[in-house]
Amino acid sequence: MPRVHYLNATYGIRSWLLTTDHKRIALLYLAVVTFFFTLGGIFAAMIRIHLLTPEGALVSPETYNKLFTMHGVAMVFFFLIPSIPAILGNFLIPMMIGAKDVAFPKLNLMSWYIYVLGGCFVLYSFFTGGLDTGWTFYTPLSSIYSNSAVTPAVIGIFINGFSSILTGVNFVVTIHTMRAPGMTWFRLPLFVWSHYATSLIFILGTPVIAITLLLCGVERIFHFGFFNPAMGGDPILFQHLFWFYSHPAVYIMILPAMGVISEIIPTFARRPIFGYSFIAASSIGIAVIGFLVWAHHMFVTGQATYSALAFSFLSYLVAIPSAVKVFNWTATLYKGSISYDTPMLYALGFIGLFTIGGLTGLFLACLGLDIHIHDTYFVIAHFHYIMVGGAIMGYLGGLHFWWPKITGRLYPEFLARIAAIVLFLGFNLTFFPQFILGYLGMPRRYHNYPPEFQVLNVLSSAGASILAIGYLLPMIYFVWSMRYGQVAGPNPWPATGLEWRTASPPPTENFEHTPVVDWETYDFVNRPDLGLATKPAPHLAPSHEDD
Amino acid sequence: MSEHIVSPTVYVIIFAILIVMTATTAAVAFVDLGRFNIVVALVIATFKASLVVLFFMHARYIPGRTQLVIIAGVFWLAIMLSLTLVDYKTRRPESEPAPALSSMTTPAGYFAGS
Amino acid sequence: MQSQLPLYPEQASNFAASVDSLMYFMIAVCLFFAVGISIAVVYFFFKYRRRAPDEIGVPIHGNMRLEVTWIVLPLFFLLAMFGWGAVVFVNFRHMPPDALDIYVVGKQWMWKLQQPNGRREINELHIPVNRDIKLIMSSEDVIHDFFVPAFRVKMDVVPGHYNTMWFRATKTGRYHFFCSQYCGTNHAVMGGWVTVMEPDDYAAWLAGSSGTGDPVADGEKLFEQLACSTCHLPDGKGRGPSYNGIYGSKVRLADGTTATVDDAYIRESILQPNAKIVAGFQPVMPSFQGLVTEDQILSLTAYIRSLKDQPPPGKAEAKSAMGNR
Amino acid sequence: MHRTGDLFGQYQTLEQQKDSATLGMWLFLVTEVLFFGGMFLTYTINRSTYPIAFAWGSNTLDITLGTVNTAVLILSSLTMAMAVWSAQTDKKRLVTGFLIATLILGCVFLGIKFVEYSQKYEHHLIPGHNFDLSYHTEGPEGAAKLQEAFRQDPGLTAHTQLYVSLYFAMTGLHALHMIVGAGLVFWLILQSMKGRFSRSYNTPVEIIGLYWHFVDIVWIFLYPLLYLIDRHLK
Repeated sequence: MPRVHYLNATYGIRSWLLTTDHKRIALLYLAVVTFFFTLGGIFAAMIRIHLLTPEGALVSPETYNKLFTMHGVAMVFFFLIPSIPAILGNFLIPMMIGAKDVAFPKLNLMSWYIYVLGGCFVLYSFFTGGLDTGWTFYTPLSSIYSNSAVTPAVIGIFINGFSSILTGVNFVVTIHTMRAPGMTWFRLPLFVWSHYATSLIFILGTPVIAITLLLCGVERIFHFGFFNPAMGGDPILFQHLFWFYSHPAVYIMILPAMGVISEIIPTFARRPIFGYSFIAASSIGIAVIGFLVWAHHMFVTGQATYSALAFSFLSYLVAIPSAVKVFNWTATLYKGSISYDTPMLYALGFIGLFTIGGLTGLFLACLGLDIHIHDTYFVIAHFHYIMVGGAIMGYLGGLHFWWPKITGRLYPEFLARIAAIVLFLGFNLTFFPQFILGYLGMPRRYHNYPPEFQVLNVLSSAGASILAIGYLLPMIYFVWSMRYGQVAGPNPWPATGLEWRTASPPPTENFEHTPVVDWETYDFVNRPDLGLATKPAPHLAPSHEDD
Repeated sequence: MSEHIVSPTVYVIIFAILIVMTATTAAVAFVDLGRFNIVVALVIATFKASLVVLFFMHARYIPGRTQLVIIAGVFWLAIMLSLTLVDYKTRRPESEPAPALSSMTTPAGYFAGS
Repeated sequence: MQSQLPLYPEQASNFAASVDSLMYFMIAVCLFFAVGISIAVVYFFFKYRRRAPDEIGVPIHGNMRLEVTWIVLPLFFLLAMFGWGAVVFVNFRHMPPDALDIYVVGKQWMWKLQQPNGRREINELHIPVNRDIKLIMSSEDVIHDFFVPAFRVKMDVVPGHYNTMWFRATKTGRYHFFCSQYCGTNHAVMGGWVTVMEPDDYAAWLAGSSGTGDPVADGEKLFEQLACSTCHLPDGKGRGPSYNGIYGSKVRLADGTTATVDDAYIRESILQPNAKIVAGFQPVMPSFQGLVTEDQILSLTAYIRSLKDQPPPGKAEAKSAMGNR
Repeated sequence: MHRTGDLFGQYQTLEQQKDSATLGMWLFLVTEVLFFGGMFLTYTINRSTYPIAFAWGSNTLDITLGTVNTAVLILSSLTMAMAVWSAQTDKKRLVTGFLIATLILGCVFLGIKFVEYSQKYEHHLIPGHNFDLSYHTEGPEGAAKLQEAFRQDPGLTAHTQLYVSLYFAMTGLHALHMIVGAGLVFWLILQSMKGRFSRSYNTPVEIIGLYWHFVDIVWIFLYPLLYLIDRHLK
């Protein structure tokens, strides 16, 4: 390990809380994001225990409603949205493009403080009366009828929105103006491309949720009637505004994970990614088309038929870029040299689960089917396949992949592989039964249910307990490895990215000298510095082929 | 550093146009043009805003990349307004109040409770 | 009832079969892609496993023809899915001309339904089989959603809007309906049963009411059906007072006076709930005037009378603490 | 990160630094467009549903004050643009002068806004129980007009309150941006008095100028949308 690096360059609590180093800020995020993940996970565990019996095993209806609401708010706004961008994105983007830091380091620190402040408001809401509106805050339930602590919660999410916005601005500017010499747009790692697309959504979508929740809060405080039918307002308008952000927000959560997968697969298949430009373009495509589909959440609100047809059609279009990514990842495995390291297991798990999640999205975009499965457990299963099976698998895969870079030490490989497999199995057992439950007609957000649904609910709860073990394992061995893990060296896998060309952990300024990039990304052939063979193995390429 | 400096004369001319336009839009508002009142008001407002963006904010002289940012902002606003209006403007008249139902929910009806 | 672990709900309406066949089509197409990708991933995973630590793969950067194929080919399937789904949806949203109009009002947390002849029900819907039914729906407070899984139909019930949906039940029987849009505390119990009847039975039902002849049992059933039980919880912690042990006792009223709970008081409380409010409760109960017949009031009174020996809430806790319960 | 003169450590050149700051500000302004956009959408939907109530509500506003305020804000944009020009041409004292003029004009705008708000209070136009439409119906003719409006839209009282709520929400949010802008300009004045801005380093003036102009643009749209609906009715 290097003698001086970003972790020990300065000491003391002040040096962390006042840092402008993007790597330290990433770790600040890691701490708070993990806290919210744990909190949301505890809520989820209580939900699954409660649903073991048809009449509800654990808590009162009021408490159950608060549990699923707080699970959603904690997970969506305070875990999934900031997780990969604010932790891995913050840590890696400047290093991947060869910069010393992001374009606005102080703003970066401010984003973290804004996030923490928003988090405090939301925690205040959770622990003084709770929140029982559902994370979607549908009016007029949230603006008039709910007796829970809605106002601090919407203020918290409003504040938190600015953290996302400023992070997005920071990333876009950084990617535009801070690239090292030779780092052309088409040499950018796909992780950077996907974060560029994510940042576009941050910038263009987040302000709308901010103003929407602000209006909702104002309506609660001053009794304005924008969304209140009794005063002539329209609750459907709230849903339009809400989903204008919240559907693209789904892509905020999944795009960065796709970026992680696009890094892991070529590294552990040791070959260039298949269709680089198509994967890069599909990220931007998802970000753009993702803004045109929001009203597919509203097919059964009485939306006009023409409008429903248009939104359904556009929703199908957004499936194409996602499919392109999956096909290209699969093709990247062809004639690779595939290792079974933990990040690769997560990446392959991601492909499987994201495929199921994505394909079941088509069921929901299908007008005729949505009439039946809208607002049932089918929806729950679908988005958990995307959010947990996709985003969290990507997040954990990325955390394993870059852990040596972040801490300078390796995690215990065997334990990590076990955890990855446990997670995959536990996840499927938890959420697959919910597809069937949904088609059978079990509506979401039910604290009790007719007895015929019990078998599937018990299966789901059983899976959740396995899933919990899968999450606890990495938490334990990551902490363990920070002290006892094997020293990793600058490039343990080895991988081709610029971030692997500096020490692990990196120095505060990332690179001793500003790097000059004169190689193509994901190129293993012309990289003698990696210490690998310079030609493909003979069993892979008996006669030389290249197209 | 190659930065374009706009001369004060241009600024003053733009300012004069903006003031004249403000007076015009206020005056036109008192004339009954039917549904074209709003059209005229918005056209003038857009024109004024464009002048401010192009000259006061130097958008004429900045890199194409930044100009694209501005266009994207306006475009996304247009998406939000237009696609929402698609829903509102194509709703069928049958969603009008049904007489029997409204008599059922009038305050004099049987559910005085809420 | 189907097998122990059914995969789809009963098919009991004109939409059920078409939604299910659409579902099978979607599953088939998606399985084709999912299985194809899985097989490829697993096959490559084992076939191209790393054999030497310093080995690298073949530098293939892409293939234009493949890219175009896997952009265009799925597009056809997607268009088919869209088109088929659109046909079912347009049929669902296009109201048939001579349907039986039923008015539905959602309210936290019960459904009020009204037959064309004015007969009203709560959390129960009786309809004739093989007849187009059109529901005209609105809400008194928050957004609800009327969902009948066996019919494969659902529609949000939005305050300030009047949403309509239609279906034609094809099988007699009793089917669950749910509130499918989260609406607050008792969202999960805001449901009931659709009873699909032969036209003759329906006509008979419309004309009169049916009962078992035992007023206490009828009353208990009504107590559930009319959703009295969502507020008048036995432990006294609901929005209305508990019935346990209340009959014949004296209660303190909100205006400071007292009243004896007898048949007349119960009748008045059902028809004009806000006339005499028990101390400690809010005047939130709706009037059931016109909603219950005199017979039903008698049954309800009989049921409440039957509970007079139950321990009232406060004392019940004391007793259970002593283990006497 | 270390700072060398005007150059922050993460950058290589001053040009890169200015480029980044300008791009960053424009991106932030785009988020502001969509931030206000949510309100404009709410406005559009409500206005197309309740045209009569919106016309009625608009006619309760004081068009003179609104128009004067528009002119004040445009003038402040001019002084702001001149402040940027002064910095670019190294006229250090003019920078301070124009910035002070901008700040004063901004405060005049907020002052007039305050007068308007208090008028609304006196005229019973605050949404709530005391809301009263009859203030603007002088004489029998006005009363007849109000009656006619009620005939066309029986929910006129509630729907006009929607308009007034939107008026307060939109102008309130705009005023909040003005206050933030005034604070930023005040900071610029302090910096400028130290002679910080010159031909080579004027990025803060430039990007705060962008923000100021943007707030002006928002008002350029708010003015016709709020003040100028069916003025011929009166």
